Amino acid sequence: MKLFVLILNRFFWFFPTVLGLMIITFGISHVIPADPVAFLAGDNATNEQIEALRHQLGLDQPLHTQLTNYIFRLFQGDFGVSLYTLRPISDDLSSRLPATLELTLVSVLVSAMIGIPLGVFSAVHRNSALDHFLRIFTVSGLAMASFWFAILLQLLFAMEWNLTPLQGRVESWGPDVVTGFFLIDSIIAWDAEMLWDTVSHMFLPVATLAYPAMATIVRFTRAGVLNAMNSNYVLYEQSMGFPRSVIIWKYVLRNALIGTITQIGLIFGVLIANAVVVEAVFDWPGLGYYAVQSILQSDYNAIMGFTFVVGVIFIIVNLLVDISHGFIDPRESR
Amino acid sequence: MTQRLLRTLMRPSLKDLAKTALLSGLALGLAFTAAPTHEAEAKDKFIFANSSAYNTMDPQALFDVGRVAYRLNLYDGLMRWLDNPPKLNLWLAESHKISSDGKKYTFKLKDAKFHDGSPVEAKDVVYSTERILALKKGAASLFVKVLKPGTTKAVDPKTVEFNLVKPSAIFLATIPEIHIMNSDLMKKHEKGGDWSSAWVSKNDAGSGSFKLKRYDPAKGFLAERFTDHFYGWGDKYLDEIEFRTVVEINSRVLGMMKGDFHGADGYMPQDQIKRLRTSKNVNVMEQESMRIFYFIIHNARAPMNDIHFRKALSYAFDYDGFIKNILSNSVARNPVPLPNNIWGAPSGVKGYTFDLKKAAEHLAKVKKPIREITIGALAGYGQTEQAAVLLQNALAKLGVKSKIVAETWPVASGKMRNEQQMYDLLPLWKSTYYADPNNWVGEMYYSPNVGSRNNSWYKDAQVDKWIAEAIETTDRKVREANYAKAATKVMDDAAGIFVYNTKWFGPYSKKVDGVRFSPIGNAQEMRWVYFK
Amino acid sequence: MELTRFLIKKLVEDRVALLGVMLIFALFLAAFFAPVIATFPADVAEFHPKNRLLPPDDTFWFGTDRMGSDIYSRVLFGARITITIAIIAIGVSVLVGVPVGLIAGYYHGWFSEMLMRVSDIFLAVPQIVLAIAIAQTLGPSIENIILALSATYWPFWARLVYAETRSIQNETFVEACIALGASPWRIMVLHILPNISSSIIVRTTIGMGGTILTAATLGFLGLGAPAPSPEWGRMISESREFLPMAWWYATVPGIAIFLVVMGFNLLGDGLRDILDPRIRRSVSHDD
Amino acid sequence: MTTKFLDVRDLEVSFATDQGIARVLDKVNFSIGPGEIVGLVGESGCGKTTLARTILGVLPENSARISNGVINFDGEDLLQKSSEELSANIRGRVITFIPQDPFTSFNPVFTIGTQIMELMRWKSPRRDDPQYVNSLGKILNIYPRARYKADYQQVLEQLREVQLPEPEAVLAKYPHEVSGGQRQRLMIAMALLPDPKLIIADEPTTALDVTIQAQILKLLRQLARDRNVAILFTTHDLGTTYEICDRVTVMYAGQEMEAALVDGFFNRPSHPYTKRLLESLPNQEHGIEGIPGDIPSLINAPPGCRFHQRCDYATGECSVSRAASTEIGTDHMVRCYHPVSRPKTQTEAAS
Repeated sequence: MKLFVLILNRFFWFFPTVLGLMIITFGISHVIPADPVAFLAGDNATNEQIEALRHQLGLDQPLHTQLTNYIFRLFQGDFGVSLYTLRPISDDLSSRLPATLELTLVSVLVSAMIGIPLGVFSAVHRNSALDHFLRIFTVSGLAMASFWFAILLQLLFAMEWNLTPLQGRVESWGPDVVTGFFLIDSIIAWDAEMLWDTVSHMFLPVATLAYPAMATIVRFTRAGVLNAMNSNYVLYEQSMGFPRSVIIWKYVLRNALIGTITQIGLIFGVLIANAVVVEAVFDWPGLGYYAVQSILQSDYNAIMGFTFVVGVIFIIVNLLVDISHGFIDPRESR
Repeated sequence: MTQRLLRTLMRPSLKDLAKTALLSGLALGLAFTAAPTHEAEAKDKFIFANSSAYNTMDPQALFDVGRVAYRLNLYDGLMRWLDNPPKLNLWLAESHKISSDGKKYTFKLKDAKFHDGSPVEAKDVVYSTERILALKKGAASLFVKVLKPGTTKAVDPKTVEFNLVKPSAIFLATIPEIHIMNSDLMKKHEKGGDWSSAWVSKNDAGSGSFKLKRYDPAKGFLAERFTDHFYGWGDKYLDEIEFRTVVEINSRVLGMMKGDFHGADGYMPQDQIKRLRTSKNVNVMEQESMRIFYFIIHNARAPMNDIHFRKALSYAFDYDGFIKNILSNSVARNPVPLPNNIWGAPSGVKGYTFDLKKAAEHLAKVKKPIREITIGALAGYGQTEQAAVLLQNALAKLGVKSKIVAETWPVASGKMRNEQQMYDLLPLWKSTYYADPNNWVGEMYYSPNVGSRNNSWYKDAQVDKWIAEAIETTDRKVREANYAKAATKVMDDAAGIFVYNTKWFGPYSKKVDGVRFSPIGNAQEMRWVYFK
Repeated sequence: MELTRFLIKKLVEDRVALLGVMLIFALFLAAFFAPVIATFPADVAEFHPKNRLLPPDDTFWFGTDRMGSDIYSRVLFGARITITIAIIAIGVSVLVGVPVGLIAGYYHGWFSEMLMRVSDIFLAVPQIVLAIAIAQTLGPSIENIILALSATYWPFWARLVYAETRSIQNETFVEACIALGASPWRIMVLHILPNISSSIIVRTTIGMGGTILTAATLGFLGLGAPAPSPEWGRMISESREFLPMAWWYATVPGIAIFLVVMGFNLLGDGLRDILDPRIRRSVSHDD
Repeated sequence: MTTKFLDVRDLEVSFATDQGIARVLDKVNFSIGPGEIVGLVGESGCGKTTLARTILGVLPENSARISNGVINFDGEDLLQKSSEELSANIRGRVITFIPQDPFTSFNPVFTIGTQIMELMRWKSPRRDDPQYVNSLGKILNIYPRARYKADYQQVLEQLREVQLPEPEAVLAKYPHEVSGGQRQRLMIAMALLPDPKLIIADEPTTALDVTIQAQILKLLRQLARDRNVAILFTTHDLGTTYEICDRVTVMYAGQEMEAALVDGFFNRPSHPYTKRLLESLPNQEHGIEGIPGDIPSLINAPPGCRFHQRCDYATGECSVSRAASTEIGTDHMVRCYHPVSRPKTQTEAAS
């Protein structure tokens, strides 16, 4: 029951939050210094034309009317047109979303699959050399500016040693889009070369994104495991001669992971944000790359669209985290 | 209760999931060892790494050299600029006639097909012209003053006539910028009087040498040879061309050196050119371009409205330091608002030198106090920043305060058209849109253009007279003389700080041949290129 | 104040945290004495195209940049910008966030609810993204970066203070004060605030690191101080077109950022272990 | 006297603490006969839990040190065994454990069923029964289906035996969903399932409220009797000891003082400490504040008998060395130079 209440409550707050987000983006996009309409109208537009366009875009109406229109349009998935290409922004965003999701999801997976075991190890062998090394390793992971780290990786792996591709998502056009996730699509297309191409292009960006994420996961897992290992049930399980490996990897880990899972959820959101820079460095054709392009073109509509979409993703992720937390931890749901 | 039920329901399914995942993983592993792999394409595919993104495929939306490729390769104009120094050739047009009063231009069309097989006819030319005038984007600025909507007529399917408001010596030179679009096709996709902008921004309505096969704003475009192109094909040609957006310069360079790319943009920093020269795959072509780098000065605003201050500015820029050191001699000093290598450029003018003493003398004559000067710069264009910084450095030595504002091109171009918002100074390039002296001094310092292409609010009756005359008459001698005079006058007035004329260093794969450079196309017209 | 004395004592014991303190100290030294310790202090605004992009040697310890300026000197002056941004941005965030949190935590009612919702909405968007949006619309400049950062970071403190206030509100000493008829402000400022100060300190320290990273990122994206400012993020983005030849150009500012953020993180962790018993029990339970 | 099938000799365990080395077990002797229920009595901190954990071999690795002694169990010295061997063949198989606190001793995020079947997976009596072992299963180390079924049946029976209503339902539940009493019954069930020779019950009822305590204890005693399982039962509660134990050993500050059959212990206590303990019975759960002075710190504790500072009978030698454990009656050992009530020995009676 409790769980349902939780879920309901979360859903109840979902829409107000999104609404607030809309208001923020609207607010920001209406204090812009330059006049988007003038730019939209083109280099040689006369003032009459600009005014006409302004009217057509409804930008001459009082703010509150504009706001309501803005909100209605957003709810219909209409983000307006790019000031630069005049294409609907929703198209641009939706075509780029998979690239970003694929990148971030893979990074989360990688960081979890490496970070959790490492976290457990450093807890089990705490104060060992490994543990101390990991502490330094994680702390540096959290202090690294991702764009700098990305550049270093490029400098070494792509430029000096020429081991990985320098940038991009695939060498040419990628597999025929079914899901938009190239890993999956290239498998569907049954094309080994394409798959490898996709994977090899992922190494550096994923490494860049996964490193700090992994650092966080290691820290949380370690803390969680230490907590659990000092608990009575572990003492009991030992006293009843459960195999050590079973105790640690099954019984301790599950408890430790409750905290970690929550983190992973939050990390996912953070990764999508970091993707902005990382994609920019690696020319990864995702949302972040689009955002940076839009920045260079002062394409306000596009930037606001991006902000909004990322915000919504972020909100949804947090929603899922809360709910999944309720599922993982039986105590949550009495 | 419920969620426990759920969990118990989920538990086995999860297990199965894990199992299946594992198995399928193994299966894939095995399968891929057997899976088919691409055999290298038999087709000749030329891959060009471009620095800027192809945000649109609409040939009339943009008018920049950086992304000229899709316009040149997917579309044709009635005429076309070729080679360096550029020559104007008939292209879709078979012949052209200019009426004695210089106001009626009549073109006869060759037999040409659009990519969908339909013939290229006069009505398409009319449509394309009207579209430019209506949308007022891209190259429109060249035509709005000389052509009025509805005045362009299709005499018969093969004959089209333009009726100019007033004679214009440069009209012919701008004709290549009218890219002919397939009017029937376009009208099919028209939505709410948008002249099919939405549709054509992703699709191809042209008759050009290549037809669009694939387009992704995030990636670039891929086009295949259009076998029925009116110009016909020799025995050497490319089957496919791909223009890929590779923003990161290192990726372009590395790609070239590895041989992944066959061509890249020709205006890279010298450090990278040096690197390219070391590669065995790359052959760096060198051509004197027509792309001058200069500071716009806001001539209408104090203190820049004082010629002494402007002269001080012109003496305060470290030309040598910039050209020799920062650009390591990859460009040539160009003291006037005309590229040295275009006809009409005044010969033997020394221009200004970096001389802080002279600068100080002029500055002494300027009414004090001198306020802080705003120097603009284009975000993302390192060179403009470095130039601005260098000038700021010298001004500081002269005791003139200045601050630098780096803004994106759209913002800057917006401000350039507004006398109040325009920066005091702004360094940027003026490329070749049409190879005629008027493209530079005529656009940049002709008072009727104030606010559009004359962004320095420079108004000089004499210069205006010369240029007006040069636009009206078709007498080459007169024009040559006038532009020379105008250019010199502008320089004497120090209406801008004229720095250099670009050299073009085109990196191309050693495998290809036939690259044909023209300042307008930057060698991005691929119909001439072939693999050895 | 005994808290500070206690802190100093603990910090000296905790070697890792001490390292953090030293790194931060170094940053401040660099900032204050930049003109003195810089080998070419003028190079922040002085350029020598002739010695452009020189590799590190004994004159130019960290090499020179695209304008021929000494990178070592510029990095030192960069520290000033970094500090200014971080301190002002965090300062504003704290000055806004803490009162909001206090009020929302102390009073129960729709107003508090609303305050918290607003901060939640801000927290609903990744900081960096919101900061980008704001900085971009306001145009590139240090001031705008600070503004963007403050606008996006204050909710962290609001949330924290809110939670802490709610948790200690029912403790006897607070109730006692209320019983004694002390004014709400008095209670909040003199009784609640001191008791939650430790968590605020921890959050602020760690926040510093985060802010510096975000600021550098904005600089890297060209939303920060315009040329020729020696802002670290901008230096790195400048360097990109000269890689791999001018490797030092990108490396040095990067290391600077890394060390500083590292410093704040280490100190933050140390402080957390010292000040927050809850976490101390779990995180550092090393017998 | 009965054969000692658990026999602890001169066991010495010390803990490293910030203040110094604490000798928590000081040359402790202790034994249990087969099927015997022995109470290990003492105030909290007297080392009884440590003794239990030492026998199980689950002392905290990084702080505890066993400096001396033997733990003879069925003829082998447990201290000589590797921890792997202990956890594989001793713990949970021949020696099982009932924890003090049933509330926190279950893993909160697994169903009770999962945890019990985990136990059975490793510790089921059928574990090595050839009819359930299949070679592939051994290699892949999976739980043979057939054995699982059999074990599951056993679990159900066992749960009924400990009087848990609707066992299946209980197995599907999470620990927090059942009452404390039920949890402790589960613990007992789990202790019995591997059908061990010895159960170590560490204050199994202190966490429960009094009414339930009695039931649980009776249940435990009865089940142990039926299967002839020995129980080591640590408690500070003399009352419960009297109810369920056959024999009692009293500890004080890490030293065993007296060991006797229940009747001998309660009727003829002969160690001064025991005597005082029994006298303070009404409020014994608060220890023996009747006695002047308090428990000596175990860190560099005085040599000799650790009670001597509070002992009225103490003489010089008490502070120097501990008396050897002397038998002063049938199966009644005491370690004191001055036993209080010495009953007549046979010889004295004869003359």
